[in-house]
Amino acid sequence: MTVNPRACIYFGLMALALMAVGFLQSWSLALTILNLCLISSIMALGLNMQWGYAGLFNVGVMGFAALGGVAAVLVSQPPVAEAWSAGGTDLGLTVLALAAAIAIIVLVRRAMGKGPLRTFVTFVLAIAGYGFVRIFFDPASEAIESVDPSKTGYLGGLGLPIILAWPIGGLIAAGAAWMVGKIALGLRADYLAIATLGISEIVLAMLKHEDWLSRGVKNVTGLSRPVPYEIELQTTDWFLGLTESLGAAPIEASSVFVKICYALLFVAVLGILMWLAEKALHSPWGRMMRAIRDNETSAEAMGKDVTRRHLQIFILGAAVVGLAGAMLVTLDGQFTPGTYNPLRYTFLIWVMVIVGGSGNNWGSVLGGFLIWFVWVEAEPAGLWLMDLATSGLGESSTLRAHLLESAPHMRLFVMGLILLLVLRFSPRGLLPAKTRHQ
Amino acid sequence: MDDILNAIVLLTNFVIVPALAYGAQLALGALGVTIIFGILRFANFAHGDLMAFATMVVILVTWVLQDAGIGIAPLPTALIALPVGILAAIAISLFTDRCVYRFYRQKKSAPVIFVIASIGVMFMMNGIVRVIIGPDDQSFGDGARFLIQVTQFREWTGLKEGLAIKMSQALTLGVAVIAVAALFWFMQRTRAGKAMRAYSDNEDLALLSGVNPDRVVFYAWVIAATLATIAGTLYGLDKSFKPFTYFQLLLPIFAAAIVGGIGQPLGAIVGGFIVAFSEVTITYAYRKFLLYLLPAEWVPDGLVQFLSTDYKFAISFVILVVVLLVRPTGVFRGKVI
Amino acid sequence: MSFLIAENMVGGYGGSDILKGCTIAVEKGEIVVIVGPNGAGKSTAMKAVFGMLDLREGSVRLGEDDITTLSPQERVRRGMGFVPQNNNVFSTMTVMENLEMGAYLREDDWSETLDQVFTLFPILKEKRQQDAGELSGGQRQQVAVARALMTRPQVLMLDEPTAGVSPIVMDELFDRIIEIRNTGIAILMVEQNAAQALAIADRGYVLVTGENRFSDSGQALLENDEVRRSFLGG
Amino acid sequence: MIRVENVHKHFGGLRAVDGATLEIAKGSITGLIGPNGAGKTTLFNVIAGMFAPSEGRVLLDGDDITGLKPHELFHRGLLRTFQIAHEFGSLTVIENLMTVPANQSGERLLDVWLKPGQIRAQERAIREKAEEVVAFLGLEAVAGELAGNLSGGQKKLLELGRTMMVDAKIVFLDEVGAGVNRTLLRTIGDAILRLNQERGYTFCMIEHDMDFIGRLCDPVIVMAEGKVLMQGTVDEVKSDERVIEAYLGRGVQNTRKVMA
Amino acid sequence: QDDVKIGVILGFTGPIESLTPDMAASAELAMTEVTESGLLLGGATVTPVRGDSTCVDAAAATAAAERLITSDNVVAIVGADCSGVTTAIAESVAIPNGVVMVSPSATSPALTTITDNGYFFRTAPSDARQGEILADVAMERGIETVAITYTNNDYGKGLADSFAAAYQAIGGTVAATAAHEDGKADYSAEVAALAASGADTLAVFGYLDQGGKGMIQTSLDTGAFSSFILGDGMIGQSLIDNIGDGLVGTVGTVPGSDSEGAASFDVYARESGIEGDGPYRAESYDAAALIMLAMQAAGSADRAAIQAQIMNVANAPGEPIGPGELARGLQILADGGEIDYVGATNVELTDVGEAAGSYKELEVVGDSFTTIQVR
Ligand SMILES: Nc1ncnc2c1ncn2[C@@H]1O[C@H](COP(=O)(O)OP(=O)(O)OP(=O)(O)O)[C@@H](O)[C@H]1O
Ligand SMILES: Nc1ncnc2c1ncn2[C@@H]1O[C@H](COP(=O)(O)OP(=O)(O)OP(=O)(O)O)[C@@H](O)[C@H]1O
Ligand SMILES: [Mg+2]
Ligand SMILES: [Mg+2]
Repeated sequence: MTVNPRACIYFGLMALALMAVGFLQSWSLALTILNLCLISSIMALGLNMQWGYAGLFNVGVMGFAALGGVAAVLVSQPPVAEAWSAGGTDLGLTVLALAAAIAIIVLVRRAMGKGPLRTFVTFVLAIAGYGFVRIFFDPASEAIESVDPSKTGYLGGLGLPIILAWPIGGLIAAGAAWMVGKIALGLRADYLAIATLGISEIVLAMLKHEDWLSRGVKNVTGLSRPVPYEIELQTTDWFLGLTESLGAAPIEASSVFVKICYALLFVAVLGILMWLAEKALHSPWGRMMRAIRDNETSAEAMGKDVTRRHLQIFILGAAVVGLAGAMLVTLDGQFTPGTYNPLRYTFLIWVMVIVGGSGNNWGSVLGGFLIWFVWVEAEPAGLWLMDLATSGLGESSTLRAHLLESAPHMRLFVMGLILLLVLRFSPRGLLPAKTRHQ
Repeated sequence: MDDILNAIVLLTNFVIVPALAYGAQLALGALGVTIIFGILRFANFAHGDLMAFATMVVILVTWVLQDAGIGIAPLPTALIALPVGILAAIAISLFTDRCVYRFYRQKKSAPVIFVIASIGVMFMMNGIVRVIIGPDDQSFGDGARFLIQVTQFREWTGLKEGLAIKMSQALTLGVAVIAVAALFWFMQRTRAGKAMRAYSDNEDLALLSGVNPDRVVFYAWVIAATLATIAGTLYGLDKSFKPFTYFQLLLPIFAAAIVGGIGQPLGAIVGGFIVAFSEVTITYAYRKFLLYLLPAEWVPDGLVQFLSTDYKFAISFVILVVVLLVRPTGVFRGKVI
Repeated sequence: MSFLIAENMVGGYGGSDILKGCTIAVEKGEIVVIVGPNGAGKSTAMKAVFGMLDLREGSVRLGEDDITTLSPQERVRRGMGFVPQNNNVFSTMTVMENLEMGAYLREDDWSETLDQVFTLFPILKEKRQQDAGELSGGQRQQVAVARALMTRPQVLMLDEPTAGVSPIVMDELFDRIIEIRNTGIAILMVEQNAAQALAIADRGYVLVTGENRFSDSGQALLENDEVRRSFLGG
Repeated sequence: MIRVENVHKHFGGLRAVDGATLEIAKGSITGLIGPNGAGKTTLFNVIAGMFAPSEGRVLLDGDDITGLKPHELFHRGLLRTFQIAHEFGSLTVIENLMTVPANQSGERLLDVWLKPGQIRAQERAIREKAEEVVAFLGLEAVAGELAGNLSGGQKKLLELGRTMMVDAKIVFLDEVGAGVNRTLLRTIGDAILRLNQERGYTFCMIEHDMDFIGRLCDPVIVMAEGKVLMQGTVDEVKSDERVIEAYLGRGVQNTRKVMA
Repeated sequence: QDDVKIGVILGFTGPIESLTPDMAASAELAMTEVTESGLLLGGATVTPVRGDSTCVDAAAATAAAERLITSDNVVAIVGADCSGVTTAIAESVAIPNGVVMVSPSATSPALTTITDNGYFFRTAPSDARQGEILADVAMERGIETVAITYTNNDYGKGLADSFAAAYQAIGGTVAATAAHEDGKADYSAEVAALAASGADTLAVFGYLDQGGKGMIQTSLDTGAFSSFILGDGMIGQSLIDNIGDGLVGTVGTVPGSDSEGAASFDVYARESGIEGDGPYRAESYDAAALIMLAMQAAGSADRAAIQAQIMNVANAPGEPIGPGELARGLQILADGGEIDYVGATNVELTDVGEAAGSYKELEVVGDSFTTIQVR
């Protein structure tokens, strides 16, 4: 692989921008931004696999990110013993009932020949099965949710180290992607888009309303961390010794230290993913994926199993997004279903991929960095711009007051402006996918 | 007999009228999206914010008119302000096209680039609207609010159940029907309409037939902006104006456009009603309805609700997905990006 | 001085030049055929003449006017018609609507032209309510030519009009082209069915790697051994 | 080798293929001709698994292959080209060809990550093969060009080239000749003959150029209005009144037609 | 030190963007008041620095907080608003950096038990109590069956849960419950489902310029419900202005007291163009006031010093200080005296640093909310 000078320049500029934040604002802020840039990059990488490699128009990024996020709760929170004893039996029965219902449906379907009758019977059985499962499920969820609802009211998790939630979050998202893919991948471009959008809304509705599982909108806060707590560091001897020898203030140093720990973890994950992704993209596999994206009919005629390949890449991409979702929840220290909205978790990620240059892994990483950076820094920048623009109006002008008041909304404006500018001057993204033109 | 009438009125009041009105609102929005999609071939994410922008202008003008005491009671004053809003929406649409989209058109960029550009426009318009009128709720409706009111209806008919029809609901429905008919006629029958369809089908070949692309693009934006203004204003009259809600409206609008078959005006209308009716009928609790029709002991204790309203959006999307699986390009064979 | 003349065209698609100074001219009431190997730049030259490609050098003149910088739709207005090689029908519009689009700029009554077109391609009359995208390959080709005929041009440019059409239709098409020529229209055509095409051509060009290799009367080219061997498969 | 039994394919009310029955013998080069819209391409699509037939079945070496997916048929050695070229537009010509061979271990992700050596060796072999094909088709000049930028005829050649990348049993060619320079078409014809004789490929080709058909094909099947009109040698077909009426026309006698 | 910066982190963009400008203005009103008095730390000025919590995006909110704390060097924070982002900021920025946060509006019960090292305070009471009070109000008015709708977040859900539990405990019937999402286009489905339950009264726990308003509007339009019970997020003049007569007889509760405090804050705020009776405005003012008074009591703008003094100035003993009287409070503290800040909401912090909370019972009479009694 050759080094792309353009990439070096952009990444260099990005590093400079983060350093500028470090010097002008604070290092702690720079690291906060960096950490989220890293997570955004991973999410963008996942989406890029689906769109950039295979042309799958997935507008359900949010759903997969949320599924990854819920893994953090399910893995790391301590189990709630009372809830298990209150609803555990019924929940077990629910699982059995569900298994039985599915088994019956499968058996009946096997026994019957293809045709409208089979579809109809399946439909009826599915509805009956739904009713049957709810006989056990309703009391279970009710019992669980009534266990001290303001503090728990859910089953809790496995009480394992939260870092395990990352791969598990990826797996959960992959499982969901498998199901979604089985249903929806037959649809074409924009229809797949609306289907995935819808499915992500469904996932979110479930996370918001199935309180027994995730506490729903009551949120789970105070998740455990894979890195030390600042407060503890501030009273730990070796750390105090360290700060003293460096001549740094312990409070600031502790928050910088924690963020560096996170950053190292994230960089490791991103590094591994990038290695795998780059290898894959520049292999015959990547070539096949591009061929499929270009022309499905023809790829099919050339012996490529398009459906399976689409499913494969859809699952892989979703797993990466799920992984990033779990990482994000870990960093936030809380799982709040209300957070997830398409603007932030789907469109913004799309912007990252496109601005970075779809089809190019490095582009996605760059896009993740740049767009997150702008998203955060647009707020003060908007204020500053507004201040500048209205400085001629005089201190007491009501117009100026009104405009300054609305300055936060300039964030959106600035974001849009930057997006349009990048797109204008580099329509295929900052780092366009290499098309080996001679 | 009374029971049956009561049951019908109940269903009409809580299911049919609201779903019709909501469906018509979605349909008007979806028409605008579908026009841009059909002709310029991209999903315009800025449409919701275009609606917000246009409505904002209408509101500002309405306020001025209201202050001056000009009105057309019982119809809302906003209707007089509508033309100004339409002009403003057209102006800003053409302006963005000029500054943003035209460039990509000339470069023949991929549709997704347009989509992303429209997200950029969406962000910017989002900001502008909030800076000018603020993020708050604004009410600007006046004139008669109801065509039929619940209490009036009960008095007239002597039934236990009431029926309400709002002026804004009736207006929306009427306008939606007229708009789609006019659009259909325009696209299928007029020269300009045919030119637009030709352009959307095969741009190069349209040039070779002498179609002036600038003209087509101009018409497309004029129509889309007009529809956006009408949709936004009627929606604002019925509910209230708030920029954030207009942005949120985008999702069901897109769903409606796509389920109907994107690029198809008639599809947008049908899609709007499918989304609206699925939301309302599936989450409606039929207990009271059944109580009128069945002996009390036959009616189950629960609310007789297929699904909780919590899953309202989920269910409308499930229906969408099912429709798409059965008819992969929407009800009226839509286009593919 | 020819009616349509594109002189010394140099240009391409951004990368290296495809056209390297080729010249093409056609007179009113004349059929000119361009032949050449695949990738020689024949289609590119046609696009350049029609203004769908920016030329770095050279000029295009129609009658007395220099039209080098005019847009394609402006050239249509001036009486030029073109059938491209690919993507030459409106696939989501019906056959009838395709033909109507051909007559888009015409103010006069075009029902007579329509009748002529239908006699030429009877299958199209049968399928006039079907979407052009659902037609067979050869039927599409017929729609494409018919659409261009509907414009009633002064110069008609055809890029491989007979690719994929059956022999009987091809013969009729050539007959028809001769008739059109006889009404005083200039016809410029790229063909791979070169033997048949040159047979009806008044003049022919052999284009190789973006340059004119031979230009002569159709008959002379057909009789030229080198041309036959290298380009006409004979 | 291939047997098509009473195949129907209807689009709405339109009977594109309307009860076609035919057989393609092993080792033959069978021509398929017929007026525009006769249903030739549709029949190809049914055989190659793009469409399920409305009725009827297709047998390959005695196995029922009706309803199999195109990629499954590919693995059974059934290849096809498209009338309207279906290149991979953002891949180069060489890459287009290199994509074709089946069972490349480089197309399995785990191998990509774990067995780079094996893949490199395979790639080298495939690339050599692809370069051979490129040279044969005279596409050297554009080997590194994106296939989407090729000229119409070049795309056609690429379409043919793809079938040469693997060892096929039977190849369906849908108008490879349309838009291809006649001199080159002769060379292509030679190649088809060579593949047929040396490697035992069976071909079935749709073509409108009767000279080309005449040089290569025996037998020739004529379709019209979705049905098989007749089957015979080229000369039989050429002299059949019905075929002349519906397809060939009398243009052969036309005064314009100076060339023999 | 003559310029002190205080952060104001609220959701200026996002779902509650229409509530926040007046909240911020109220907090800044207190700051202006203090600056103009010239008494803080011997003449220091106070400058607000705003940050956008977006209400929902924890990542953006922490970044904004990080900027305020580590770059702008604010000494304390008024905020945040929504419980989710508040927790995120507290846990990953404010507490680690030892910065006091006083939230005017995060009412989730979960915040009571957060491990805050004593750095997190709130001037709004936890929702748990309001539910009980509203249940009593309803029952006393003879309402025995209600349908409930709540905004689908931790605030709405928490309040709805506590109301339902308390209401059923004293013999009421909850006929149906349905959540509503804020900022959506249409609420007919929710209203229709709730109406079918047969209840006449709808309890609405939402926001007055969000879905809550939409629910009431739709209910009245279709004649589904004729009377309403409102949570604190629904109380405000604009609701009546927008909806009109239909609301007459509606009851609700809002944190606060009938002290002259609330009334005088309203008057005082209106002078500066703020509708003082809107949700969380008084709480915002009090939050800012508490921080500055604590600063004065500590005699320094040091972050830790402020934290140590908040409780002291908020609670008795000491001279009671109302809204608009900050100058007097500052003076007393400067002279070495003690104060008990009462403020606009009768501030009294429990030992975990949150408002103990008295509630006003309100009823719509004519075209405004009228206080019936304080509980
Ligand atoms: N997808 C489709 N939908 C509807 N009709 C179709 C479709 N595809 C083909 N047809 C119709 O089926 C008939 C046969 O088409 P087909 O493409 O098989 O013809 P063909 O024999 O290959 O002709 P040609 O020589 O012109 O390529 C035509 O009349 C065409 O209009
Ligand atoms: N859009 C494009 N971008 C870049 N290169 C192109 C493009 N279109 C054609 N080319 C290149 O230009 C050269 C000439 O193409 P052109 O289509 O003019 O050939 P042609 O003579 O018409 O061939 P054919 O007979 O096969 O249609 C080819 O080598 C082709 O690769
Ligand atoms: Mg060509
Ligand atoms: Mg065909």
